[in-house]
Amino acid sequence: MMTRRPGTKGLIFNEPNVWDKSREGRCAISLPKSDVERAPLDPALTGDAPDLPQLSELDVVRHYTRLSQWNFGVDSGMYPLGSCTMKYNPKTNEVQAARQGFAGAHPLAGDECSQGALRLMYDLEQYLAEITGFDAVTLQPAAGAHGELTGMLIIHAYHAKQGRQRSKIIIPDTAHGTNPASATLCGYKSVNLKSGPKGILEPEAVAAVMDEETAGIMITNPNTLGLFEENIKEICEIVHAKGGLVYGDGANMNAIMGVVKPGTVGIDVLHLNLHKTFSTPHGGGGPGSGPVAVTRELIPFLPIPRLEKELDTFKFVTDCPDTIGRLHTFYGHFGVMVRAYAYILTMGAKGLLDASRLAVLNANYIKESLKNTLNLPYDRPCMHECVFNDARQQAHHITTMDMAKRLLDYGFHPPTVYFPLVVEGAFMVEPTETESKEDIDQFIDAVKAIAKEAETDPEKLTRAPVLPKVTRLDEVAAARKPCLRG
Amino acid sequence: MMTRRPGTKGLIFNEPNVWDKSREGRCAISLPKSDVERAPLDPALTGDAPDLPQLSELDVVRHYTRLSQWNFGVDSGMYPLGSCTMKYNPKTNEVQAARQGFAGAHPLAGDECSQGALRLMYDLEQYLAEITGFDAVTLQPAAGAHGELTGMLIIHAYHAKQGRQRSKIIIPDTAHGTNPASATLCGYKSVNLKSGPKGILEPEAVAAVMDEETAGIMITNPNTLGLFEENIKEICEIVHAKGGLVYGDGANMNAIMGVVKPGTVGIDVLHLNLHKTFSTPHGGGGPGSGPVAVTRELIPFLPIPRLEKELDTFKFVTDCPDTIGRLHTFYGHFGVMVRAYAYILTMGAKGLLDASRLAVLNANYIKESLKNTLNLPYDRPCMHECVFNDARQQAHHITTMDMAKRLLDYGFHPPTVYFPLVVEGAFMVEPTETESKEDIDQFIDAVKAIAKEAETDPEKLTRAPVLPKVTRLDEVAAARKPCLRG
Amino acid sequence: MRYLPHTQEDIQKMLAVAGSSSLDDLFKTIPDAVKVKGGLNLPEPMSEWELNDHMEKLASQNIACKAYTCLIGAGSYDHYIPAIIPYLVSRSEFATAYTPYQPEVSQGTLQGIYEFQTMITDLLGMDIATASHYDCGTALAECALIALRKNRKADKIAVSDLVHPGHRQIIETYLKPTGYEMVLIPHTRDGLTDIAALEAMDGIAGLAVQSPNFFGHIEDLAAFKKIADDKKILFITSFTEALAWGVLKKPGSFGADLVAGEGQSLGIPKSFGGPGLGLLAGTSKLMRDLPGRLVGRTKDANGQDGYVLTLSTREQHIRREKASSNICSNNGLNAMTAAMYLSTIGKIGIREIAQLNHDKAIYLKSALTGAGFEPAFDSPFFNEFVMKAPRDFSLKRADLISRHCLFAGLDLAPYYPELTDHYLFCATEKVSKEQMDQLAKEVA
Amino acid sequence: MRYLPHTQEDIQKMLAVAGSSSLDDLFKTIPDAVKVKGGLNLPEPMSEWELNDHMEKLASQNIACKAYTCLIGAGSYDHYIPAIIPYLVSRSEFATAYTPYQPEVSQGTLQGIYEFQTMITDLLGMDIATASHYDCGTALAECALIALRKNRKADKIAVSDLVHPGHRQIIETYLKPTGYEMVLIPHTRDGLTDIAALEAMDGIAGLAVQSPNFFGHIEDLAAFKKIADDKKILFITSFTEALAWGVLKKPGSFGADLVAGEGQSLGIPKSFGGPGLGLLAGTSKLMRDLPGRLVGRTKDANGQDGYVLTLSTREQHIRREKASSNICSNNGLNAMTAAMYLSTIGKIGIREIAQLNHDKAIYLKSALTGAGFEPAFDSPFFNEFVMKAPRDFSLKRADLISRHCLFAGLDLAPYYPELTDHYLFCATEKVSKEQMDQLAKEVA
Ligand SMILES: Cc1ncc(COP(=O)(O)O)c(C=O)c1O
Ligand SMILES: Cc1ncc(COP(=O)(O)O)c(C=O)c1O
Repeated sequence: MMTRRPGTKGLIFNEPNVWDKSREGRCAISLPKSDVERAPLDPALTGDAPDLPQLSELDVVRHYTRLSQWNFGVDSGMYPLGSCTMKYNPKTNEVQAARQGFAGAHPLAGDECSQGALRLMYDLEQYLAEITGFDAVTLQPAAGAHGELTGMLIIHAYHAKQGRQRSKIIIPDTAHGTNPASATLCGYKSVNLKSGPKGILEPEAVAAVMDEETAGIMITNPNTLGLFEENIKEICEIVHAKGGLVYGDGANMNAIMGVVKPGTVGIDVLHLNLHKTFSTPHGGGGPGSGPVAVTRELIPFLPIPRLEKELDTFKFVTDCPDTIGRLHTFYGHFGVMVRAYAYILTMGAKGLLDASRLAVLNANYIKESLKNTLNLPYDRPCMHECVFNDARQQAHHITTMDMAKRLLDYGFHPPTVYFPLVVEGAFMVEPTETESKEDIDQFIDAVKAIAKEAETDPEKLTRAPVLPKVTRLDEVAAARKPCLRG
Repeated sequence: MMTRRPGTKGLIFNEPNVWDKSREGRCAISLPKSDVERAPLDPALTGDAPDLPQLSELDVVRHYTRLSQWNFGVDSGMYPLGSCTMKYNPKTNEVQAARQGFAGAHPLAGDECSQGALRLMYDLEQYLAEITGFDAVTLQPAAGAHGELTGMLIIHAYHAKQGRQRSKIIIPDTAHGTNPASATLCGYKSVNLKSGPKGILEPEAVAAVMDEETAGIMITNPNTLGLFEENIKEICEIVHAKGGLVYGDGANMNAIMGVVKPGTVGIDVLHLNLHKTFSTPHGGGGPGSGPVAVTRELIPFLPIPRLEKELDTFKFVTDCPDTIGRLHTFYGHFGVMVRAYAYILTMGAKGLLDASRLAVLNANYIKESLKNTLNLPYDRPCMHECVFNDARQQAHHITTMDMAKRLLDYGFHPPTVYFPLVVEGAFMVEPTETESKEDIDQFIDAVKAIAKEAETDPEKLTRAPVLPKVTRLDEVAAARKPCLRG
Repeated sequence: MRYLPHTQEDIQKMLAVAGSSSLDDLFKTIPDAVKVKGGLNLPEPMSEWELNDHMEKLASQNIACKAYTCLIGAGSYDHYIPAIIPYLVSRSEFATAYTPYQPEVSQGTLQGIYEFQTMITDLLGMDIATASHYDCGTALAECALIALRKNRKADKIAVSDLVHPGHRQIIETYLKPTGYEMVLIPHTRDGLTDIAALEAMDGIAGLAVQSPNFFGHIEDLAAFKKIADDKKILFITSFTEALAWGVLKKPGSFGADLVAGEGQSLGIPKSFGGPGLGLLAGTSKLMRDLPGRLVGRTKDANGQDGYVLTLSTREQHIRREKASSNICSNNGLNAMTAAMYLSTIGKIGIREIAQLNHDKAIYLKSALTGAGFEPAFDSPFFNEFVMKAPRDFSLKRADLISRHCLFAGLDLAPYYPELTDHYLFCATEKVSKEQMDQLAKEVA
Repeated sequence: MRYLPHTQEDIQKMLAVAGSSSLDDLFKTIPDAVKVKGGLNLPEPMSEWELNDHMEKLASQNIACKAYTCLIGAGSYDHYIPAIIPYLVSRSEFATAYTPYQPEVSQGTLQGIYEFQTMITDLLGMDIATASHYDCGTALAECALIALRKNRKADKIAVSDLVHPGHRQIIETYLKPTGYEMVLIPHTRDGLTDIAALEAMDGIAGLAVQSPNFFGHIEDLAAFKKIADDKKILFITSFTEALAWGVLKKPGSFGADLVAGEGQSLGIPKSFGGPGLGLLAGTSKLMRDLPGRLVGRTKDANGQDGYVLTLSTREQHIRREKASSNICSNNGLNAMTAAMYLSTIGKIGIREIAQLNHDKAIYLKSALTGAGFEPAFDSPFFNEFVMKAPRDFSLKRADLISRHCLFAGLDLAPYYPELTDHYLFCATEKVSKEQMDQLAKEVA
């Protein structure tokens, strides 16, 4: 029973664009009667009302209910999207974030009237500092990339403070695209660094490029091959010796909570993705939250406002002469912080450690179970994810994309594909700890079955997916003649 | 665009029985640590823990998320189930019922500590009395059939009080099955009454069976053919003249809010279905609520506790010597009452009247649009629903059931089928007022297309449905060898 | 009106097709004499936000609007509800569906209820459970009717007077027009149903005992089974606290023929007493006598597993006046809720929660004893028990409510007039030692 | 741990396959020197109910835990949110999905965002809107960067000092490492951006004006457009109150090249300032310069309509260091929320709500004037305006908060030191005449 593939066909619904359902005169809201006089604006200032759709309440509800049914979420099934840590998003976190005292709080109500929010943020900073082994944390960045920018700005400000700005930054070939892009925003030129044959960075290679024009290095650890950068300490020393700083992309922190504290191994700045490691929902594209942790030396550069505790009272502080400034209109994504805070309190130290251990167990189990089926470019113990590719399927003219699309028919969200770039045709599987052995076994069976189909019935793959509402979409046409609005 | 049929295929998921996912040692709940000592019960009293499934929280969430996707609700699409009034269930009503002050209220907290709940119930009784034109209402019955039982018990108690019990009750052939079943529970023998050629009751027919052994008549008005019982006044007079009482099944009240007050036309007792007319969700089989309204003479018989107002305070009263007694452990389905109350306050008098008018408009529009496609046994202006049958399709060996199943493939919930019994192969369409003209037009197009298929491609119907997760189920086998548990 | 989609243009077009000149004209078949003159007299319609304010004001007139300590059970229990439950059950595919008359598009409801039936049979040790009833009281009344119908020679049903008073009243109401009679079995000084008294009874078609009973005590169901067998009558048990079966011996293990129960404890909010969840289980032998919906497993035309409503020849829509009951809509969504709750707590959780309830109740009893209360009885109980209170307690109790939002016990005098100054207490997993200590301190 | 499904048996079986002897052994590639010694120092794990209590206690330390009257805007607005919005957006198919990298199973998100883009272009009168940004401030900073990149000869961007202070700080932060400079355009005595001062500025790549500006005033965008054209620079406008466009002339109608906006007003809770919704719209000409995700319409292999993320060659995952921005995750679910909100209020509702905001603000201004406040400026405004308060107001204001949970205006002195005793007030559709009258009475 459990080994039956989850994917099957069902009845769902076509639904036109929301404006196609619009009819003049409908309105899905009932407004309170006004208790004050109408005060018309000067007609010179006013324009026509925007041409928004006009629907009844049921129309709106049905429209979005139907749309939702075309989507795949973690609650629908296994979502082993590498580098994305698609773990279960606890419902209780949603309840916490929706409390009137949080969701209804105005950001400018004043510290005194916001002590609950400030305490939560302060404590969350402490917890994240403890988990990462850093001295201080800012919660302001709105996502991972925003955290990277924050971190790079700190590094930039640090060098400026040292009296000499630098021009380059070392970016390993396994790095996520946001890393070089964030560095560019700070005016740094990216120096591409190849990983070694073991899939990790070699100290010598770092030493070869690190110089006094180089502001530092951006390291993701575990890296995007799912491998732990074993030489991290040495690398940090090399970079530090030349006056550089080490930026840590902590998007993969889910592998090492309670196992490694990046702040204690030489990393200077690290961002976290609360929407990965700390279970907040990804929302089909955010909002996330990308806190940044720093060592003591870098605290002066943190963005304002900073949070301080005095006796048992909390307050925002802005007079920080060396701060990089402000990165968000208010304090960042507070609603996301509430969820991550609730998660940490629910898990505790042991729970977080277990989460990392089981995330790594799940990934290694998949790696070992599938390495005879798919090519495994780096056959080494992995952390929370493992990266295969389509080398063996090429003989049958089957690509990673074909396998990914066929997985949809089997009822699984595909892994991340074609990333990291160092593995051609990468098929990057991150199961996360919240998947059970049974679901993982089903996934393994599915991949094996698909690999067999690749040999015996490749059309099943090249024609996939057949079950979802639409099949493969013409992305080339979409980009060539963009139609970005209805 | 809008005329494209809504039904299409999509990716959904197989899901085994919940116990098939169980593994020894899992638990989807975290319990607080006990702050008191363990106090073991006498082992003679204890047994093994029930063999409930053992799952993680994500397992539970995924299980029920997947199950939900196999279901069709009003939010999924048009649900023209005759006699069921599947109108939109406003989300705001759910918010109201979930308020801690309501959802958390203990029924035995005492009147003083429950004034909000009592006031709401009291006012709801008043509103329902106003809408139906009766003198008093009890909210205690838990569903329509429970309301019928309540009403019949009141009639029974009335006759008992008159000093002479009666033995029979007149039940029109159009009556819902719960009517005779409720009468039976009170010991009354059902006397079946044929409706006339116009689909409504004829006074002469009533007069012919009404006698002094007969406790009364149960009338549904509009009846289940969707026709208004035009002779209602006369019939009531006939029944009253013989000392009988008239029971009104108000399940179809959605047709006549603000148009007819049943309490003013001679009906003595009436039940309402809050889960039909008053927009509370049906929940895939309840919980509903079936308030009963009565004339002044019948107030003494209402169930206890009764609600009374004294100045601005509300209290439950139980010393009602003639009461039929209690029908629910506490006060009925309070949570459902909250939703209906919220609905009435949202609609107001004009809104309820408009709802009835538009429900009737929608039904007549469908009736006229489809009467050349399907046979319409009673071609008369209808109320909130209209009843076709498969007489024209029989030539092609196509039944109402076939058409119903094929409608699923088109993305519509089918109408009620094979009820009322007076129409062979009945196909009973109740669109409700919350369906838009566009959705109704799509439905009409679908029925027409299906009728054409019946002629040209009958297999499309006999093999239907093809889109849902399962196709026609073997109900005969299910009943012959019942498997009622896993 | 945001629920009504019709534009003026729609209305005109549709009237034209319908052959009516106006909306009023649609009602032309209704004689004028029957029509309402003037509009309905109802409050002005409220916007959603006016409604919110209004409802919150009403809700705040219930003490429950605040975090309160509930040491009352008596058929409605204050248990934790995991956050996943309201989320899942509010998914509109479940909430806005009708009774699954079209099984092909109702497999979610149907498999869910099938699993519910299965879990309830596990919980109670019975062969069959129905898809739900309104509440325990109405389910119990249906059980009484089954017993009476099965045993045509007898016209009485013996019911323990420690069955929930509300339930007994419901039975009475249901029996009144039938000519059947409910006879009460008195209770002993131990707060248990009097077996000897029952033995002496004649002409009864069945007997109904609640365990844990209204005083919270665990009845000796084996003894009642024996009497039922001796008398060749149906043995009916009932209960109001479903979590008791996490630790107690199941009613089925004692040979109950029918079990009626309240399932509100299984993830359903108290909601001022309803909607709760009527549970009804029976032996296979009684399958065709059971009232209400049953879901069964079957195959579809392609051989796939699926579920349908089954055995409907018992039911009103097929059998009409000959149906085994008039029930139609039941409490389906709450049955689904209970299934979700049982899947969530699982085998480990239910045992632990049940034990926790008992632990807390034992602690509360001893704390109250320490504060000058007298245990009224000495029988084993689950999470409810009766205490004789000191004279001044009723004032203190009112004070505890107004000052601490703490509801300390239910006054039993209205239900058992001889029990003046006696209170029925309940402790669940939600009450803390601190709260119980505070209570003891305040009332000492 | 309820989120972790692994039984001991599972772990053993899986370790065996993984070839590890223990869970610790899985981490053998990590040098010991790098490993944590001892566990993490975090609070003991809480059950769901301990968490509930704890969180409610925290939430209750925010004044917002009660129904409070919010007469502050300044970038975060107190608007009604219809109940359908949180229900729909919390459907897990939306909430628990990732960025739609696999379009075949993400059509819900994709069509929803495509509709969002369309509605935002309608709202603003622009050609293109992106799939969202973090907030208005970061979107505006990105606009400034676009202008600077497009106009290589200039290295300054002129920004009105009536752009939200937080946004100006963000621009500064973003520009600091780039060598570009932000120059402030001062404001006039009318509380409007000083056009003359701007005209005199040289070497600027673009100009950014907020309208309604931070004081709530409606700027003369046509005049700024003219200057931008004269100087051949990009014209950027921003706004914090999206509902203003229900009644005001759209920025696109004035020829804005780029518009950055805050969409929090569109159905998104204030949430202590975030997550809100950054809106970013541009002309077609700037299509390939826009940062962030864009959804486009296309066909699938069977010719069916569908949607995909498109033009990704602008983006970091393709272009890496040459990307137009580093943005990856954005505020997608809030964009979906805004789309739901806009579909709900519709063309009629947005006009009515916008007008209602203005009506209330006019009333509030006159009520405050009656109570001894002085209007600080005389320019037309939407729902915010500045008043000079009587001397004793700051004490009264604190008192209003503690006694009535009423937040009367934002003290402007921290933002504009010359404006001591000046307060920025905001009135939305949520504030009642009664509340405003009460305020006026209390402060008179
Ligand atoms: C390794 C890595 N770094 C950075 C990011 C960027 O995070 P965000 O999408 O929150 O900006 C991601 C997200 O995909 C990532 O996988
Ligand atoms: C006409 C009529 N009467 C009574 C009922 C019974 O109502 P309930 O299902 O709430 O018991 C129904 C419900 O289907 C009905 O349609």
